[in-house]
Parts: sequence; C-alpha cells; structure tokens
Amino acid sequence: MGLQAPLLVAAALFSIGVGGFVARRNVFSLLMCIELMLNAVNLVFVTFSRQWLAPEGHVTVLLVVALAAAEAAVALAIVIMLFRHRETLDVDVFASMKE
Amino acid sequence: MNPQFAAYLPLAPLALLVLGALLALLLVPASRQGDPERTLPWHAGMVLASALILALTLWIRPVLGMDPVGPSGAFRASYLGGAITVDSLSLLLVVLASAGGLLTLPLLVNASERGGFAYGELHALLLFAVSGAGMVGAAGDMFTGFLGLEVLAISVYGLIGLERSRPRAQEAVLKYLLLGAFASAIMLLGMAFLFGASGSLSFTALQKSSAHLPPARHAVALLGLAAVAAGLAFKVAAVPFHMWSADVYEGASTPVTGFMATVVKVTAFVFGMRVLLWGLAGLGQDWQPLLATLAVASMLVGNLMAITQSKPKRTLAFSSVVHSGYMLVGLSSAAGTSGVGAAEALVIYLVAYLLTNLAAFACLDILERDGGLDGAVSRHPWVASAFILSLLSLVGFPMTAGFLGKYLVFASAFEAGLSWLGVLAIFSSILSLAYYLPLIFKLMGSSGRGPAEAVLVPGRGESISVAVSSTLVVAIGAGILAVAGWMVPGAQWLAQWAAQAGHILFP
Amino acid sequence: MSHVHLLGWILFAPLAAAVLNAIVALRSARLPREANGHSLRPRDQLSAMVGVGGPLASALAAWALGFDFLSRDRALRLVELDLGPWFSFGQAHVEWLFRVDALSLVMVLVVTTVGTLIHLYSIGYMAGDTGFPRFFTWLNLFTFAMLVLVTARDLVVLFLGWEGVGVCSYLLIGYWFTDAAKAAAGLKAFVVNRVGDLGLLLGMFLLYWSMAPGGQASLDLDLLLAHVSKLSVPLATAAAVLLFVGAMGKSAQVPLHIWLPDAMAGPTPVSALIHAATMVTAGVYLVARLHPLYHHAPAALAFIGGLGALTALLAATVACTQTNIKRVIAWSTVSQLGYMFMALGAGAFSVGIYHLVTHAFFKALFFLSAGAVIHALHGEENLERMGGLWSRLRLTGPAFLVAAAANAGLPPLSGFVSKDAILVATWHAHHPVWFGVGLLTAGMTAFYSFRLVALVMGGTARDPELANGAHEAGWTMGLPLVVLAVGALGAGALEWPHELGGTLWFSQWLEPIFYPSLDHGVHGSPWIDLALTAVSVAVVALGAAIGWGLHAGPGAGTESPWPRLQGLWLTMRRGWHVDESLDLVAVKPVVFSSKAAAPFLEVLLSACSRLLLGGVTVAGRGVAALQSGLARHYAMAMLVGLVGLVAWAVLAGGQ
Amino acid sequence: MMFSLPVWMLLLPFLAAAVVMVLPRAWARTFSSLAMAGLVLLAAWILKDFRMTAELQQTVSWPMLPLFGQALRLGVDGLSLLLLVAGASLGLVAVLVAGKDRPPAFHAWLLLFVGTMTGVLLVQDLLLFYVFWELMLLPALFLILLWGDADRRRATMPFVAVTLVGSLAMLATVLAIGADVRLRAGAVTFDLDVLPMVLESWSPTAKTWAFAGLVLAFAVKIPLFPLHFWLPAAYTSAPLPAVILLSGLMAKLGTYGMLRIAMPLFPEQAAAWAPWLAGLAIAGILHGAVLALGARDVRTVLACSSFSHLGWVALGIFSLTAEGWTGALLQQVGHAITTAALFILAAYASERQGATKLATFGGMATTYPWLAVALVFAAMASAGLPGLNGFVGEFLILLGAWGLSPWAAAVGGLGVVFGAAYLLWLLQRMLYGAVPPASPRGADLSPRELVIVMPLLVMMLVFGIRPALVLDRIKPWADAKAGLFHATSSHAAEMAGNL
Amino acid sequence: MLDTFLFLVLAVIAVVGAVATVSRRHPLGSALALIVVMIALAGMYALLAAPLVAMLQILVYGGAILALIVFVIMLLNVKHEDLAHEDDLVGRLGMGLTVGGLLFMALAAGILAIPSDPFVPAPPGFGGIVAVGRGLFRDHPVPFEVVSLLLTVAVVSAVGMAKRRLD
Repeated sequence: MGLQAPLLVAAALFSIGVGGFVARRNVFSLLMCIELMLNAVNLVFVTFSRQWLAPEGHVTVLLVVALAAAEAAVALAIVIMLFRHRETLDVDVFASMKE
Repeated sequence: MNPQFAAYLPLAPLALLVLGALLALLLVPASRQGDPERTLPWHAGMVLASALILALTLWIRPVLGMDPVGPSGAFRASYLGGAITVDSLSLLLVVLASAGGLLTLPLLVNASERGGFAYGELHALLLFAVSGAGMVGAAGDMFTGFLGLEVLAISVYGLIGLERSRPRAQEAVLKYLLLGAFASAIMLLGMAFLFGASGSLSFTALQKSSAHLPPARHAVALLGLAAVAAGLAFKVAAVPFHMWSADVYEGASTPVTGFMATVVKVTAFVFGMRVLLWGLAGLGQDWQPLLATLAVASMLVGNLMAITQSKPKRTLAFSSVVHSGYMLVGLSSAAGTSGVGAAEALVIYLVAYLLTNLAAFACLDILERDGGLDGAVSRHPWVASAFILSLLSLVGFPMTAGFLGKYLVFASAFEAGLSWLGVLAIFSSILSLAYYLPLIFKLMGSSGRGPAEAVLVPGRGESISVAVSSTLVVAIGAGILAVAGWMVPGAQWLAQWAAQAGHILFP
Repeated sequence: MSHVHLLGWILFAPLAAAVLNAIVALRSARLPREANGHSLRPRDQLSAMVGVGGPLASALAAWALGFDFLSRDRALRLVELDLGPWFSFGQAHVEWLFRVDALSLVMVLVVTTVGTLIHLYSIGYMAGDTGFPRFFTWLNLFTFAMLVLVTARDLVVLFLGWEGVGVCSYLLIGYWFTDAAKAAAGLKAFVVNRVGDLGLLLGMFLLYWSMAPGGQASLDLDLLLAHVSKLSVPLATAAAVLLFVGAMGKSAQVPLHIWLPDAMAGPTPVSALIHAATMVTAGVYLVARLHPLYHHAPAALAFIGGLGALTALLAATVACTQTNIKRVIAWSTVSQLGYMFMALGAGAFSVGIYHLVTHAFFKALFFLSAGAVIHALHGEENLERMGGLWSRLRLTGPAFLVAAAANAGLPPLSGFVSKDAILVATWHAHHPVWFGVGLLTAGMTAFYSFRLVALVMGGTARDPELANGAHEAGWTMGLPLVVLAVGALGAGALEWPHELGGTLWFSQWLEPIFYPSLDHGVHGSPWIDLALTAVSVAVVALGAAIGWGLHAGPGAGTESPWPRLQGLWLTMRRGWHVDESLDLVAVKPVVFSSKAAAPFLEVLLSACSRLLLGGVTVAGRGVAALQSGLARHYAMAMLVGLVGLVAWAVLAGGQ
Repeated sequence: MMFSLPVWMLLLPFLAAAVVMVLPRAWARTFSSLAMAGLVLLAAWILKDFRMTAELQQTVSWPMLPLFGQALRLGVDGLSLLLLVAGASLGLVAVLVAGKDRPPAFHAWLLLFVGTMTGVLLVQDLLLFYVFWELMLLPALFLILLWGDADRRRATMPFVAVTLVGSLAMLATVLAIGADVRLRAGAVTFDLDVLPMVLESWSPTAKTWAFAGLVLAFAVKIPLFPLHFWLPAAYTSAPLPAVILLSGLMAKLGTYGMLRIAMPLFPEQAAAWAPWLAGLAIAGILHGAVLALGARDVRTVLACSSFSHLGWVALGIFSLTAEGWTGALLQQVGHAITTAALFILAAYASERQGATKLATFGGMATTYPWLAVALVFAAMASAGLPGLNGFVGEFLILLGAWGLSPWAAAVGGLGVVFGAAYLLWLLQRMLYGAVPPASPRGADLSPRELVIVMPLLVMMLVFGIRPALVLDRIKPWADAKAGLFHATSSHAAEMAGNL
Repeated sequence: MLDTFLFLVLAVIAVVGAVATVSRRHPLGSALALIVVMIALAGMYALLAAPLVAMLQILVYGGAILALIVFVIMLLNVKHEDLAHEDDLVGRLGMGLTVGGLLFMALAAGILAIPSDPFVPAPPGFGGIVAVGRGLFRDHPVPFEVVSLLLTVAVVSAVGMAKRRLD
C-alpha cells in the first residue's frame, strides 16, 4: 500500500465535508462537516507520518483533535446562545447584514 | 545576572501575557460586585503595558544569549529545539499586539459598561488574544503558530460573542466561527501536505527542504501551499476569502472590530511572513504570482465593494480588505533572496496600518455613539480631526504613517520587478479616494442632520487612546522628515526595527 | 536748456500734469457732487490750469526744439533721451530711449500744438462736468502716451505708447460711463484695437526671431531697420503686413474701422484730439517710421495702398449718408486715413505724413467747431434738428466752413494741397485705380462736407426753438477755433506744389528721414501734375456744389436726395453692414461659446463623473450582489477560491 | 549652517501654526500677521543676499534617514526665489484680508498652506517635493471646506479628487525612480542633482511613462486644459484669503514643478511633448478667457481669468526658449500680484454690493470712485498693459511661443484680445452704467483696505516700469537652464528665418 | 494485500458514511453517520501504523466530541420545526458536492502525480504510545501547552457566551 490511496480517501472526505458545508443550513450539520474535514486532515497527517516514519504527524493529529474539541465547545456555546434567543438552528436566518 | 536566567528573559513578555490572562480569569469573580475599583481594567492594562515595555526594552537592549543575525543587528533566540523563537519580529508583534490591546481596552471597557456585554470575561479574553498573537510571533514551527492564531481567533469569537444582547453580534460571531473553522480546516489540510513534502513543520526544517525539493515533493508542497495560502487569505480577509469580514466587522461592537481589523490581521501577516519568507522561502517563485493575484483581486474587489457601502463601518471593513491587498503586494514583492527591502517595508506597513485603523475605529466608535459622522467636526473637533487624520493615513497622505508604509511597499514592488503591481496599487489608491473623500467630507460638512452640540463626552481613557494612536500616526509619518539629529528618533527606531525584522527572515 | 532737457519737458510735462490732475481727481472724487451749471469750481480751475499748462509747456518745448532743428545741419537734427534699461531678454535689451528726429518732431509738434488747443477748448466744453479733473487726467495722460509713441526708439517702448493711447482712448470714450452704451463703445474700441495690436506684436516677434540667428536680435528701431535689407522679401512682407495690422486697428482701416464711429460717444474734444488729429494717425506714423522695411516689401506696400483706397471710398460713401454731425466727421476721418495709407502705399511717405499734418488741423477744427455747435445746442447732435445756425454762430460758422472746405480739398486750403499731392503720387506710382478711387472719394468728400455745412449752417432752422437758444461759448473755445482755422487755411503753404510755384518745403524737411526713398510727387512732369490737379479740383468743386445745392434749400433733410437710391442710401448709412457682418462672424460665435462654455463644461463634467462613478458603482453593485449576508455563500466563494488555488498548484506542479 | 535662512523659512509657518492654535481667538490674526511678516522678512533677506547667477544658493544639507535618501538639500535659485518672496508676501496679504472673526484654526491652516508651499519651493529632493506637494492640498481643502461658500462641498470634491489622482500619478513616477536608484546604487537618493544621471540610462518608453505621471500631477495644479474643470468652482467658493493663495501661489507651483522636476529630469520627453502641451496651454488661454467672458459671477470671472493667465505661463514654459521661460517666470510673479489685487478688490466690491452675481452690480464707479480706479488699474495690469506688471511677461511668453511656432504665438495671442474683452466687460458690468436703484450704499475704500491694496497697485506699476528688479534674478537661470533645450530653440529660429 | 483490501473496505465505509453525514436531514442521523466514519478512519489509522491515534480517535472523537454534539442536540430538544426547512436540500447538496467534486478532482490530480511506492515497513513501536508520547512531551511540548491554553480560552469563551446571567 502506498500514499495515494489514503490521500485520495482523505481528499474525498475533505471534499464531501466542504460540499456539505456550503450546502447545509443546519448549524449542527455544518459543525459535523467541519469535523469531517478535520478528520480528513488527520488522515493526511497519519499517512505522511507513515511515509516519513515521523511521529510528529501523530502528535499533530492528537493536537488537531484537541483543537476540534475547543472549536466544538465554542460553537456549541454559540448554538445554545442563538437557540435561546432565536429558537432556530437555521443559519440562513442570520443574514441581516448586507448592503 | 544569572546567565541561565538571562537566557530565558526574552520569553518574559509572552509569559507575562499568559500569566496575566490566567490571573484575570481568577479576578473575574471580583467583577460580580460591579468592579467599582475597576480592578480588571487596571489589571489588563498593567499586564499589556508591562508586556509592551518589556518587549521594547528587550529590543532596545539585546540581552545575553541572543546571537546577532546578519549585518543589521537582528537577533534570534531559540528555545526547546526551535519550537519557540524570539527575535526582532516576534518582539515587534508583541509590542504591536499589546499596543492594540491597550488602545482598545478603554473603548471596550466603556462599551461593556454601557451594558449588554459580559464584563468580566472580556479582560481575560483580551489578554488571551494578545498572548495568542504573541505566540504566533514566537512560534518556531508552523503548527504552533497556527495554534497561536487559533487562540487569538477563539478569544475574538468570545469578545464578539460576549455582547449577548445584540442580535447582530450573535450573527457576527456565528458567521465568524463557522467560516473561521472552515478556513482553519483548509489551512490544516495545507499544513498536512507541507508536512508531507518535508517531513516536518518546523520553519527551519521547512526552509531547508523547500530550498531544493525533488519534483514529486514539490507537487505536494504546492498543494500545501495553495491550501495554506487560502487559509491565510481568510485570516487577512483577502479576496475571495474576504466576505466574512464585512459582516463580522459590522456586527461586532466597534472596539472589537478595531481590534480584529488590526491585531488579528497584523498577526496573520506576521504568520504569513514566517511561513512564506522563512519556511517556504525556497518556493518564492511559486507563491509570488499567487499572492500577487490575491493582491490584485483584493484591491479591485475591495475598492468596488467599499464604494457601494453606505455604512462607514462597512466601508472601513472593505477598506481593510484593500489594505490587505497592499500588504500582499509587499509580501509578494519579498519573494526571492533580494526581498529584504520588501519585508522591511511590509513591517513598517503593518505598524502604520495597525495604528491608523486603531485610531479610525476608535474615532468611529466615539462619533457614532453621539450623532453619527455628519458634521462631526463641529461637535467633536478633536476626535473628528483624528478620524480625518486616520482616513488620510489610509489614503496614504504624506506625513502620515500610511504614506510611509504605502510608499515603501509600493516601491518594493517596483524594486522586485513587479512594476505592474505597483502601478495597479496606485490605481487602487486612486479608486479608494471614491470612498475616503466622501467620509472626510461627511465629517467636515454641515448638512445639519446631526445634532449641533456634543452630548456625550468621550471618556478619558478613550480620549487618550485616540490621541496616542493618532499622534503616533503623525509621528511615524513625519519620519520621512526624520533628518538625523533633530527630529523624531522614533522613526529611526522603527526603521531600524523593521530592518532587523526583515533581515531576520533573510539570514 | 539742452536739447535733451527739452525732450524731457516735451515728454514729462504732460505726465506731470496728468499726475497732478489725478491727485485732484482722486481727492475730489470723495467730495459731494453738486450740479453747478457751466461755471468752474475752484478745484476745476486748478485742474484746468494744470491740464492746459502741461501740454502747453510741452508744445513750447517742442517748438523751441523745432526752431533749433531748423538752425542745424540736416544730419544733426536728432535728440535722444536715455532713461536707462527697461528690460532685457534673450540677446535683446529694451531701453527707455526716446528720440526726436525730423519725423518725430513733426508728430510731436502736431500732438502738442493741436493737443494744447484742444485742452484749452475743453475747459469751456467740459465746464461744469462733475468729472472735470478726471477728464483732464486722462487727456494729459493721453498726450504723454502719444508722445511716447512718436518718440520711442525701441519698438517695445513704442508699443507702450501705442497701448497707452489705446487705454486713454478707452477711458475717454467711456468718460460718461453712467451711460452704459458709451462705456461699451470704449470697450469696443479697445478690443478692436487689441486685434490690431496682436498683429503688431506678431510682426515684432517675426522681426526679432528673424534676427536671432545673426546674434543681433533686437527690437531697437535703428538696429532693426539696419537689418531689414538682409531679410528675404517674403519674410519682410510678412513682417510688414503683420505690423500693418496693428496700424489698421489704430488707424481704423477696413475692416478694423468699426470702432471709430462708435468712439464718438466720447466728449467732442476727445474726438477731435484722439480720434481725428493724433491717435488714429499713429498707424500712419508707424508705417512711415518703418519705411525701410516697407520699401523692402513692395507687396506689403501695395496691400497697404489698396486697403487705404478701399477704406477711403467706403468711408466716404458712408459719410455721405449720416444723420449725426459727429458721425459724418468720424467717417470722414476714416476716409482721410485711407487717403494717407494710399499715399504710403504709393511710396510717398512724406506726402502721407503731410496729409496727416494738414488733416490734424482741419479735422480737429472740424470736430471742435462741430463741438461748438453741439455745445450751443445743449448736446444735440442730430442733423435733423439743426440748420440755419450761420447767423447765430458768428465765429463757429466760418470756422466750420473753413474746416469743411479744407476737408473737401478746395484750393487753396491745406486739404487741397495734401490731397492733391496724394492723387498725383498715386498716378506717378502707376496705380491708376487708386487714383480713380481717390478722385471719386475726393468728389464724395466735397459732397458730404458741404452737405454737412448746408445741413448745419445753411437754410433755415429745422428746430427753431433749439436754434434760437444757440450762442457762442467763451474764449477758451473760441481761441482754438481761430488758431486751428488759421492752420487749416495756411498749412498748405508748407507743401505748395511746384507747378503752382511752391517749394515743397515739408518734403524737404523729411527728406533725410525717407532718403533714399523716392517721393514720386516731387519728380513728376509739371504739366501732367497740373492736369491732374485741374481734374481733381473740378471733381471737388462738382461734389461741393451738389452737396450744397441739394441740402441748402428749405425742406432738405438727411434722407437720400435721390429717392430711387433709398435702399443703397440706407445700406451706406449702416456702414455697408460691415459692423453687423463682423459681429456675426467674429463676435457672435465668441459670445455664444462664452455663454455655452460654462454650462457645457458643467454638463460634461457631471456626465464624465457620472459615467466614471456610475461604472464603478455598477461594477461594485455586481460584486456586492455576491455579498448576500448568507454564510454559505461566503463559504462558496472561499471554496471557489480554494479550487482555483489548488488547480493552480496542480498546474504549476505539473510543469 | 544648521539654522540658515531657508530652514527658518521652512520652520516658521509650521511653528507659528502650532502656536496660533493655542492662542486666544482675539490674538490669532495679530499673531499670524506677525508670523507672515516674519516670513516676508526672511524672504526679503534671502532676496537681498541673492547673487544674480543661475546657481542654487543658500544651500543647506542634512543627512537623512537612509530609507529616503542620503541628504536633504534646501536651496534657492532664480526659479524659486521670487515665488518664495511672492508667496510670503501673499501670505501676509491673505492674513490681513482675513476677517476679524476668523478662528485660530483658520489662521493655522493659512500658515500651513504657506508653509507647505514654501516647502515645495525650497526642497531639492524629489520625494520631499512630493511630500510637500501632497501636503499642500490639505490646507487648501480645509480652508475651502470649512470656511467656503454655500456650495463648497460640491466645489471641493472635483478639486480634491483630481488633484489626488494627479499626485498619485506623480507618486508612481517617484516610486519607479526611487526603486531604480536603489536597485542600481544599493542606496536611496532622490536628490534632484543626481537623478538626471540615473535616468539617462532609462528606456524611452519608461521615461515617457514617468514623464507622463509628473505632467499629469503638474497639469492638474496649473491647471492645463482640459484638467481645469475643478478650478472655477473651487476658486469661487473659497474664502478670500484662501483664494489669494490658491491663485496667487499654488497654481504657479504646477509650472514650477514642470521647470524644477519634469523638464530637467526628462528633457527629451519634454522637448517631444512641448508642442502638444503648448497647444493645451493655448487652448487653456482661450478657453479660460471665453469662460470668463460668459461667467455671471465676479469671482468666477477672476477664477477663469487666473486659469487663462496660467495658460500663458505654461505656454512660455513649453515654448522651450529662454525668452519664453523668462517671460513665464516673470508672469508668475506679476500674476501673483495682480490676481491677489483683483480678488481682493472684487471682494470689497461684493461686500458693498452684498452680492457676487454680476447682474446685481452696476454704476460702482459713481458711488465708489476709488475702488473703481483701483479695479480699473488692476484689470489693466491683468490685461497686460505695457508699463504695468503684466506686459513684459506676456510679451516675452508670446515672443518665446513664436520661437516654438508662429502659429502658437498667433493663436495664443488671441488671448490678448480675449483678455481685454473679458476684463473690460467685467469692469463694464461692475462699474459703469446707472446705479441700480436697489443697490446698497456704503463708504468707499477704508484706510485699512487702502493700506492692503495700495502696495499691490504700486508694485504693479513698479514692476511694470522696472521689471529688471525681477528679471535680473530670473534671467540668468532661464538663460542657463533653457540651454537644455537649446537645440530646439535655435531650430525654431532657423525655421522663422526660412519662412 | 490484506491491508489494501481492508483499507479499501474501510475507505468505502468512510466515504459512504461521509455522504450520509452531510445528507441526513436530522443532525442526530448525521452524528450517527459521522461516528461510522470515525470508526472507519480509526481502522485506517491502525492500518497506517498509528495504533495510538486510532485508539484516541475512537475514544476522544467518537466518545467525547460527538457525544458533546449529540448531548447538545438533546439538550436543546431540537424538534423538527426548529430545524432549518431545507426544502431544496437535494439541489443545494448537488451543487455543493459538485463544487466539492471539483476540489476533489483538483486534489486528486495533485495526489496522483505523487509516485506511490509501497510504504517501507514501520519500525517496531512506531505509532505506539511510547513513541507518540515522546514526540508529544519531549519533542513538541510547546504546541501541547498552547493547546491547553486554547482549551482554556475556548472554555472561557463558551462560558462567557452561554451563561445566562449578565454581570
């Protein structure tokens, strides 16, 4: 097994995540799309780590996971705040600012 | 002094900031009593001021254990195998971020005291944001730098979101967070590919390997470069990754907008300099056209958008998109081994940009609170004058810091053989008159729409903030007259500092 | 007193008078104005004394200088006054250098003598006018400028005088400025003159640059005239014609004559001094002064003579039909100036100058006596309300008659001598057409002169009430009439033709100046000259007889005596519509564009700015439409950007 | 010498502006008149010490921040000397005619206006020239925008916009030059003495573009047709002291820039473009005159007249002859005096009439004879009457223009006719005719007004009769520097010779 | 060979799961699909000699982060009417995935240009807890510390935004 297969899978996952991100309106779906993208990134790290036999990639993956957690925490806080005020999870509702 | 101790002294500003932020967290409960002594603002102010002074001192008196690099007297101190690097550029970023925080603080405190703001946390978050910026400057590898950016970003999410009673702020924070996370994921993807190309994310290793990559890994590196550039473009709000900025700038309360427009953008650019000029210096041929394209797009679209805006704040938001374009001109001119001048110019531009926009948003905040901009010069002559001054600086009028930066950056484009880019940048400056001038005219006009007399008096802290930033704008701008011996040694310092910060990237 | 001092007196006595009068005028300008009839207020008396004293001193000095010249060798008749440098440019230096030679002296004498008389006359004529000191200021200043013009040794200094007289003319025509129409007449005079001045300037430039390659570029007359023989003929012709354009403006040659009839809006002494005796002859002086150049450019001379002939004829026809006493004389002046240029065109420079001198006397007399008539009729100028004044104005009447007869060229008056000399000169210069035109004009001149006399003095009063109130004015107005009448009668003696036993003293006086130019009048066969004279006298007599006969009878008016020619008559009265045509061709377009320019600019500006801003705004709106406020649209933009960047990376990496 | 005269001249207005801001309102005018008088004294001192040669005098030089050059040089030569003196004097006049109730800020801006223009005139460094050039706009803008007429906002926008566009074009040239110097020499310098040597090696295309940038900037300021569109409105709505400085000095800096910067740096381009630019200058002369003829507001007439007169100056410069240059420089000084006097007198007249629309004027010569005399005098000077200060300049300019092409002199010379026409037409409408029954009656010129106007009128006469006072200082410079274009001018002479 | 086969199976599961994640209307469904993706990814990590990461992927990601999301969904008690009315979901998803597909094509083109030699065998202990721990705590302590700070900031922000009482 070589580099290409895992990288292609990662690219696919990332692209699906990206596609979902631009398509969905539900906040939770958007968050999960981002998780999907981050997971794809992790796969790339792990793959290259395997290629270089460098543990740095693994370390990075762990830290990315933590980062994902942090982002999720803030995001969920915002979701809670918004849901409390607006009773909706639809991102398209928030489009009050434009010229 | 104990040499062991002295060797770690350069870390002091950063450590101070982080500890100060954590201490602020402990003080948050104190704010429950309404904080009549203003413990938290004083604490935050002292921390920021000491970090600023400490960083300045460190720069002025290079400490033991710092090796000079290059002829300019630039220095660099590495810790933990290069994971932390303190040099002229990182100290400068600490100074800038602290200054940004310090100048924003009074406005922020005032805004929160007017209500609708979670008072306690904002001090901690401000300090965290500044420390995040400091970490970006001190990062010796790309991932650490990225994490620093995230610390800064999340702090800013918090700063925006703390204003919970205003729907627009909520909308702003939601958009910022979602798109920011999206962009972070893209940047991470890029970093993963760069890791794939060189096997490490430390700048030194990247630089070593990027200098002579075999074709296969070169292709991987280019994929990484593209994605990292996209992520950076989001952070600095370059077209087409800029669209969040208008809404977020508008939705956030004006002091936070000012902080975002300045500290976040400057930090992102410093990160960009680290990545591109240091880590990926070998790929200059590749990223120069890329950044130039982004620069042109930013200047063009930013101007067109700014012209069509009716709200001053959105105008300034798009103006800062245009300024990202200018800074990208500088960054792309710095490609290649002869780019030191451009890097130097970019550093000066960053300083000018930071001070100018701090002044502009501070004035905007004060004036919009009291009757808007129409004929403000008769109600708040000093604040309106400072605003006009900062707008002139944004135009690039001589004797303002903006001119200095613009002049040097554009000249560096000409020097780098990118004359077309320089000319386009000047065209963009011409186009930008179409929205700066009406703003100036609006401030000076007497349409009679606004109230005739000042109702709200700006607080002392706010006044000082505006005065300091606008004075610095002029003082640095007057640097062009800084004839040795009798005027403005500050300008010389800045030039020297910029030279060192530039040289540090081109050993 | 040395000669230089005399020249100084000549020049600066009028200037000093002007300055003194200006002070009086400015001081009195702030005093309240009271109407006080025709008596002189104290400050007016001072002003009058100064105003006449200046030119008088100048005249006396001029005569002294003249008599001194007489006693000198011909080659030594020259005085120069150097007042230092004015300015220098390139290789040239312009000096405040004034020079009187034989030619200049003639001019100086005319200007100061006639000028003094007219100043004197003005005291009576202008008495009681609120702006009395102001009038004398301008008049004195005019005298000074005219003297500068005729004594200047450098073309630039000459130009100073040239423009100076123009300004004074402007100010004096518009002297009664509360009447906007009169002020406008001054404006017209100045602007039309400026057209000519431009020609003069261009001529000077051409001469300067043509000398530049030789390293001798200068506008000093001596240097210049020494140089002209080296010029190529086309270049000399061009310069000569350009300079003549200046003369055309100042001396009212077709088509730049249109200002002169309107200039009659000024007080009558002004018409007499400026628009008859002196300023309008400056063009003649200029051409005479530059005669070596014109000799070098025969085509230019032909042009001058032809245009002079045309002007003479055209103006004479117009003079025949006028209804305003001053306008008749004004058109007559135009016609006579045409005569002078005809003489110059024929190469008879001294004859031209001689006609200038005699004309100065009889035309000044004509105007002043007409002024006396007008004064007597309380400002009435319309011929239809005059007539039958001979018996009431015992001094003015004869003076008027002498002026008319001299103007008509009846022998042996001065006008006859000079006019005859011109006709003879044209004949000898082989310009039979000019001769014919001159003859015809002479007949018409006689016609309108005596028509005028008949309408004013002869017959019965058409407005008895007005006529009965007429009375002679005081001595200040009378004395100049007498002196000038003597001049008009006797000046012929100076150039009495050979064939009639004369000496041609005047031509001899000017000979050193125009030497070696040929004065054709001198060298003709006496019999041919006599025949020509006879013919001209006959034509003049015929014209005079018709003019008197048709208008002296009762019921005669200003309308055409031949009803069938009524249409032509009216056309002539309107000056052949030259004024209207020029207005249509030159003035109307400028006025229209001046009115249209500003709005046009406005529209253009707003259109441009709208187009520009509009374009930018439309483009901006287009981009702004993407800024929908929806986060996923923003993400989409980022995604597109990302795809672009990655695609670029793949393409760049593939190379 | 560190603190020699040029340094003091440069510093004084800025220092005075700072001081005047903190003074009580009542002292503002007195103080700023004193400052301006000081400036006049300094200028007079420089004038006194001036040696009548073409070289740069009173030179001062400092080391500079290496980012921007090696040394900053200040100096005065025949080109700048009289503009300096005129500028200082007009500054004094401007302060004197300012109303008593003007706030300190007004005087501060006036001082800054004079100061920045002094800077433009003194520096011998391209970058610093640009800096002062650009700065100069600011006081102009603020004086108009804060103290101008009712429609000042409409008036200033095109002014500022087009001026900034022009100066950004200049910036492009400055940048290109600076970058090139640094690339070649490894150090930055903008010294005007050094730059021509550097630029010699440029390609013609690059030079053409660079020259175009400079020309655009200067053409806007002069203004050269068709970039004049901002002028009538801006001059018309500016307050009197500002308009004195605008038309009296600022406009001349456009032509000054041509002579100081654009033409010496790019002589071949200048020579190639000169006929076209001269054509634009002529178009400006005539267009300005025509605009003035049709204008209905007294200030607009004078504004357009100023435009037309600057066309004269430009024509003289683009004639590329020593005669034309001498005339242009002389005309600059002459016009500074005349235009100031005209604007002041027009303002006095409008004050008395209570309006500026010409339709409401009439018969002022009857009611205000002194004012009328002064106006006629100044108008005659403006129309170029020999013996007054306007003539010699116009004469030499046209003479020089003939050296370029006889047609230039002939067509441009029509301006002589039009100039007389619009000025006399202005006098006709203001002074002559019957006094309109509705017009208010006031006193004739007051002693204060006379004291302000009389020196100007006297200078018109003095410089008309003794232009050598000015010429002796200008001519050596013009003769020496026009030598750059000697080839073309002698060529013109030959052409005339061959005609 | 077995590796490759297993990898392919996991890849198919992951991609299908990913598509399900982005296309499920209700977030709970998406969350469940995401868990499937993560488990598949964990398998792939294991195949790529990263056992520790694989384990933590399941523990932290599946166990903590997703649990948090699901918890919040439950907490908010999202009813169907609170959800976005994504009537045109199919259309927009098509559009999004098309552009995403473009991105994939671009990325894939880049990836396919990389020579894909088989991996050399990993040394023993690679990707194990010791190696990763050494990397994390000895070689890269700084990022680790920064992440701790990051989490603190996130908590402060979250608390600041989400707490009910304004003070």
